[in-house]
Amino acid sequence: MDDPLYREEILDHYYSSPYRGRLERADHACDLDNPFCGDQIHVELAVDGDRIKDVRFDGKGCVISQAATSLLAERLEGATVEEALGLGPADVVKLLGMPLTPTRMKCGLLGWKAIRQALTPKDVTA
Amino acid sequence: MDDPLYREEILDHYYSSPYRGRLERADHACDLDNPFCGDQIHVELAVDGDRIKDVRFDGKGCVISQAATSLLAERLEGATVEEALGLGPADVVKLLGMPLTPTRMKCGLLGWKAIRQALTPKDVTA
Amino acid sequence: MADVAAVRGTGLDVSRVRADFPPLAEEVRPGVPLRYFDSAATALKPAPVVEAVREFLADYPANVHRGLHVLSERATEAFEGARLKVAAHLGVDDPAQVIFTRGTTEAINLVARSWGRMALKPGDAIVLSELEHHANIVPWQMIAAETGAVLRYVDLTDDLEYDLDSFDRLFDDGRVRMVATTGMSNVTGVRPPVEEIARRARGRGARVLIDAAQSLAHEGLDVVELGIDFAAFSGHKVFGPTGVGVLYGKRELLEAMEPVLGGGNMVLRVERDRAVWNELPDKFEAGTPPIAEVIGLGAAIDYIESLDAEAVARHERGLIEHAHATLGAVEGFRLLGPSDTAGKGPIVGFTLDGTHPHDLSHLLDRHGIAIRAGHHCAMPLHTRLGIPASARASFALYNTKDEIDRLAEALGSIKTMLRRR
Amino acid sequence: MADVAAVRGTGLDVSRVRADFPPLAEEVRPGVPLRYFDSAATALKPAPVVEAVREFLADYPANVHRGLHVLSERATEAFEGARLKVAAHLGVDDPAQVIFTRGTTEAINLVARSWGRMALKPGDAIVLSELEHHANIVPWQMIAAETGAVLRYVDLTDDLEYDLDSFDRLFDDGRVRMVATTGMSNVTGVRPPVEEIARRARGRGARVLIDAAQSLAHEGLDVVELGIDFAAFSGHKVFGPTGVGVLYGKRELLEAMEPVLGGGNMVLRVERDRAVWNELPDKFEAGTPPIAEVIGLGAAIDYIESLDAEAVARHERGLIEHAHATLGAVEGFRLLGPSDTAGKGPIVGFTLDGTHPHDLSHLLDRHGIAIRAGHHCAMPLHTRLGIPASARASFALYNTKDEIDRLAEALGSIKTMLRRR
Ligand SMILES: Cc1ncc(COP(=O)(O)O)c(C=O)c1O
Ligand SMILES: Cc1ncc(COP(=O)(O)O)c(C=O)c1O
Repeated sequence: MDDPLYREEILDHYYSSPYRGRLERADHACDLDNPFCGDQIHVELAVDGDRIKDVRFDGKGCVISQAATSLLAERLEGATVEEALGLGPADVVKLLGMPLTPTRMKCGLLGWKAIRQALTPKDVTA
Repeated sequence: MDDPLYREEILDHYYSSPYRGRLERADHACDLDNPFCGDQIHVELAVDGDRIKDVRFDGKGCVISQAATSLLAERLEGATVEEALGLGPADVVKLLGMPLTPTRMKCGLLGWKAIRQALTPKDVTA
Repeated sequence: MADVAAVRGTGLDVSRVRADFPPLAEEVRPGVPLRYFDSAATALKPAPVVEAVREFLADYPANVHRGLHVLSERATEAFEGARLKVAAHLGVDDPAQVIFTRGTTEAINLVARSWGRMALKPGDAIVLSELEHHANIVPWQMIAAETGAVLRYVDLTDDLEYDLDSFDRLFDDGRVRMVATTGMSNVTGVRPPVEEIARRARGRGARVLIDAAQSLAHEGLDVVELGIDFAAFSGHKVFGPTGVGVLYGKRELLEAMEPVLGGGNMVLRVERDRAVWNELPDKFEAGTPPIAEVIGLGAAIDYIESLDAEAVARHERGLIEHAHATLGAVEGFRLLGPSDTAGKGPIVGFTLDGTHPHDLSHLLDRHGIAIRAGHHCAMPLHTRLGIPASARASFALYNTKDEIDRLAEALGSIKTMLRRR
Repeated sequence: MADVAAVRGTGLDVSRVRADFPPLAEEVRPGVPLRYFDSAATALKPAPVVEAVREFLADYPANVHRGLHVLSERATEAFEGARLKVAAHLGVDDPAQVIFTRGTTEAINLVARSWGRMALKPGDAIVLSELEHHANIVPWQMIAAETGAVLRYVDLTDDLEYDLDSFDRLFDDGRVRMVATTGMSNVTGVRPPVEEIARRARGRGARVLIDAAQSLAHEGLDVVELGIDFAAFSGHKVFGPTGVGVLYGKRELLEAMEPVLGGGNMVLRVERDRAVWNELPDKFEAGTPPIAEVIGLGAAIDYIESLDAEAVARHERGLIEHAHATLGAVEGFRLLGPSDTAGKGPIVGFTLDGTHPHDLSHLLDRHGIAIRAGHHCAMPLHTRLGIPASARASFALYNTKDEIDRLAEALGSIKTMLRRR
């Protein structure tokens, strides 16, 4: 009955992500929550020029929402802002290594949305 | 494809009822209509003591509503008011000689309702 | 059936279509096959629609939205998949503009109440016509009474067609905020010129709602191309199940509008004394939606789209022309509305001299022929016609000219039978 | 199934009942049978309900009311027959007091809006509790905002039970006009003392509405004996189809209330600028009703009444007691609400330490086990509990103790699997 979505690697990202925590100085940050399951995510990014130097997150929620955020943080450290904004839901699924059902997608994309929102120039934010 | 409901006798009551018309002096009268099909009925009764002497009706509508009223008029001439008020939907069906579907029942009972209403003491009418 | 072969040539295999609708193969009484001319009241349901509903109820009857088990995921996928189908059918990219309701009636009420409360001020005018079904009259009367707005009716021509000159005059004082019109009269089949109506109304700053309850069973509706603000239709009249309908609305309007029903799913957050509304379309879909019904509607849209629309239109045009010719030849037959078939759909409203529509419908049933009799929820039209009731034979893609011939014959024989002796 | 034989002795043949619900014989994945513990979201549908819906759609899919052909007469008879069945089930003589809606949500909205507009003045109070589903909160918030009425919440005891002392205190100023309460919490299964609530509310001149959405799947509701003013429930939670629900109302109230939706059937007469309402129940049933769905609901009522109600209650009591004992033994399992099963229905709201309800539900699905996770449309209750979400296993007459054992095992293995390494 094991679910490959909940494999060792994902649980590691959930329980002991190296990206969990706060930055000394963040250039961008965003708080998001999903009222339907109570998941909360806080992300912070430090940017140097157009390059993402550091990502940290904090939050409470299900394995999927927290691990996906950690995987994204890992993926984005060292990437450009443009690259980060170019990532889509499919990339998050790829990082998780497993397809998500539509309902679970909402969990999986919470961190992605928060990062996107943090990096989006404020006057463009809807 | 003939329908026994629309037999000769019923059509006679529809086209040339001896009860169609007005009374010189009516003791009770009532106008009713069924907005759904536009059927209209006007009934008049002359009463002597507790006995119904004369019944007349007038109206426009389908064969069933008009013929049923005529049949009722025939049945009630000479009857007591009590007897008239004792008649129920089943008696109307018996007069028509054929069961009616629920929808047609509304046509069949228009005259019956009008007569009932005409004979019901006004302070009791709902 | 004489005309099946002929029609086949046009791209619609009517005998195959008929096989999809079980009642058409039935006898209503021994030896009396069904002739169904009551599709304007509700259309028959093709087998795939029945099966889609059955399958949901029997195999995966789970609630939608946020269920994490297999049954619920399957139900959610089928449910939201149907929304995509409806959106595509209406030419809409954004499925959040498709709101599921119980039917046309609820959809129009939603607009009248929610948009009306937001937009209408005393003296503002709502333009209707006497062609409208009560569903497109009474909700406007109710909101008019509440807001102080007034109703204005477009005149009809002598042929009972929408009079665009009269329409124009209603705008003289600049108070018209809404034009709500049927896409097809359910009594006469008359099709108001919705493109032109929409164009002129928009040009004068009025919103446009199309009641597509009748028209969508016969022709497509591209709400974006028409540039209309709202459209409403019912599942059961487009070969889908009962219990479901659709409201299309422009996003900017739907977003500005307040919800009408409160409850689960339409909220993001509920505190003791306040709630925060959810996004579209959920904001307008309080409570458990009609899940089986929405899925069935999706199957109905699939069914319609599986057919050659042009061929269906040609077939239906053939039916209405044949009906006008054949029924018109029956002694005492009086057609309601235009005799020219160009501006109308496959609906024949009529009276038969000396015969009450109720008797007619009752006696036609003895011939296995199903029509409607009454005011068809269009009393203002009947008031104008000066008759309390009429008879209506309405056709759909599964009817044949042969069946119409049977109707003409039956009318003749009933007329004889009811002749005053 | 170990307990089937035992239960048989009580008058409910559970294995026979199970055979009526097709999904219970299915595997959700090869080798993984379905264990359905999500009946509080929507109940599975027994074969006769599925068949009643299918039969209408396939064989006699006609519109009801005033159709004069065979199909329509048959549809009308089945439709109105279902109304009689519902009325009888609620202990009501007069079927006109049974209004068909889309569901509980629409039914409560109808009362809140129509009765509320008529009866509520600024400062009047509506009494709710934190046990309520959003369907019995948000409509009252909306009408309170419109009328200036206020909401008051009954306190819950530490066990999350309805506190009658707190209830009494809410009446001190004599401003309470309505008490709306659930018959059974959809999160914890807690059953407020509706008889006592109704008695006390009535004695103080307040109206009473019972949200029977959950309770009616488990126990009867005699609205006349209770003397309540309104009751609401949904077809889909009592083994019926989606798309249909019921509002019961006292005749004198329903007659005084204004309709909420305008359209066909709810009017006797429509003129250009005004309409005359129809009688009950039609006044509140605008448009084509959910015909297939009402007929299916009738079949569901027949199904419930075909079973021995006492035996069903005993079986369900056995289930909830077993669930409390078995699940309670799982490490980290925390029950929400009272541990005493006497005052509750067969619903287990819970959390599992260190496990998010969403992960739990997701992983239980791998075991074929269907539960719900989330706030269950009861945010105020979750706010009080200080948790954003919970897990819920809900049982119905077709569940077995054996299935509950599988749930307990699965919870244990998930706890192990998710253990921090
Ligand atoms: C207690 C309670 N009330 C109301 C509702 C709403 O019912 P529906 O969604 O069928 O309108 C539900 C179920 O969701 C419920 O559990
Ligand atoms: C033109 C028109 N509008 C609205 C309606 C109402 O549709 P429904 O009864 O499905 O809500 C109908 C059908 O009855 C109709 O023909």
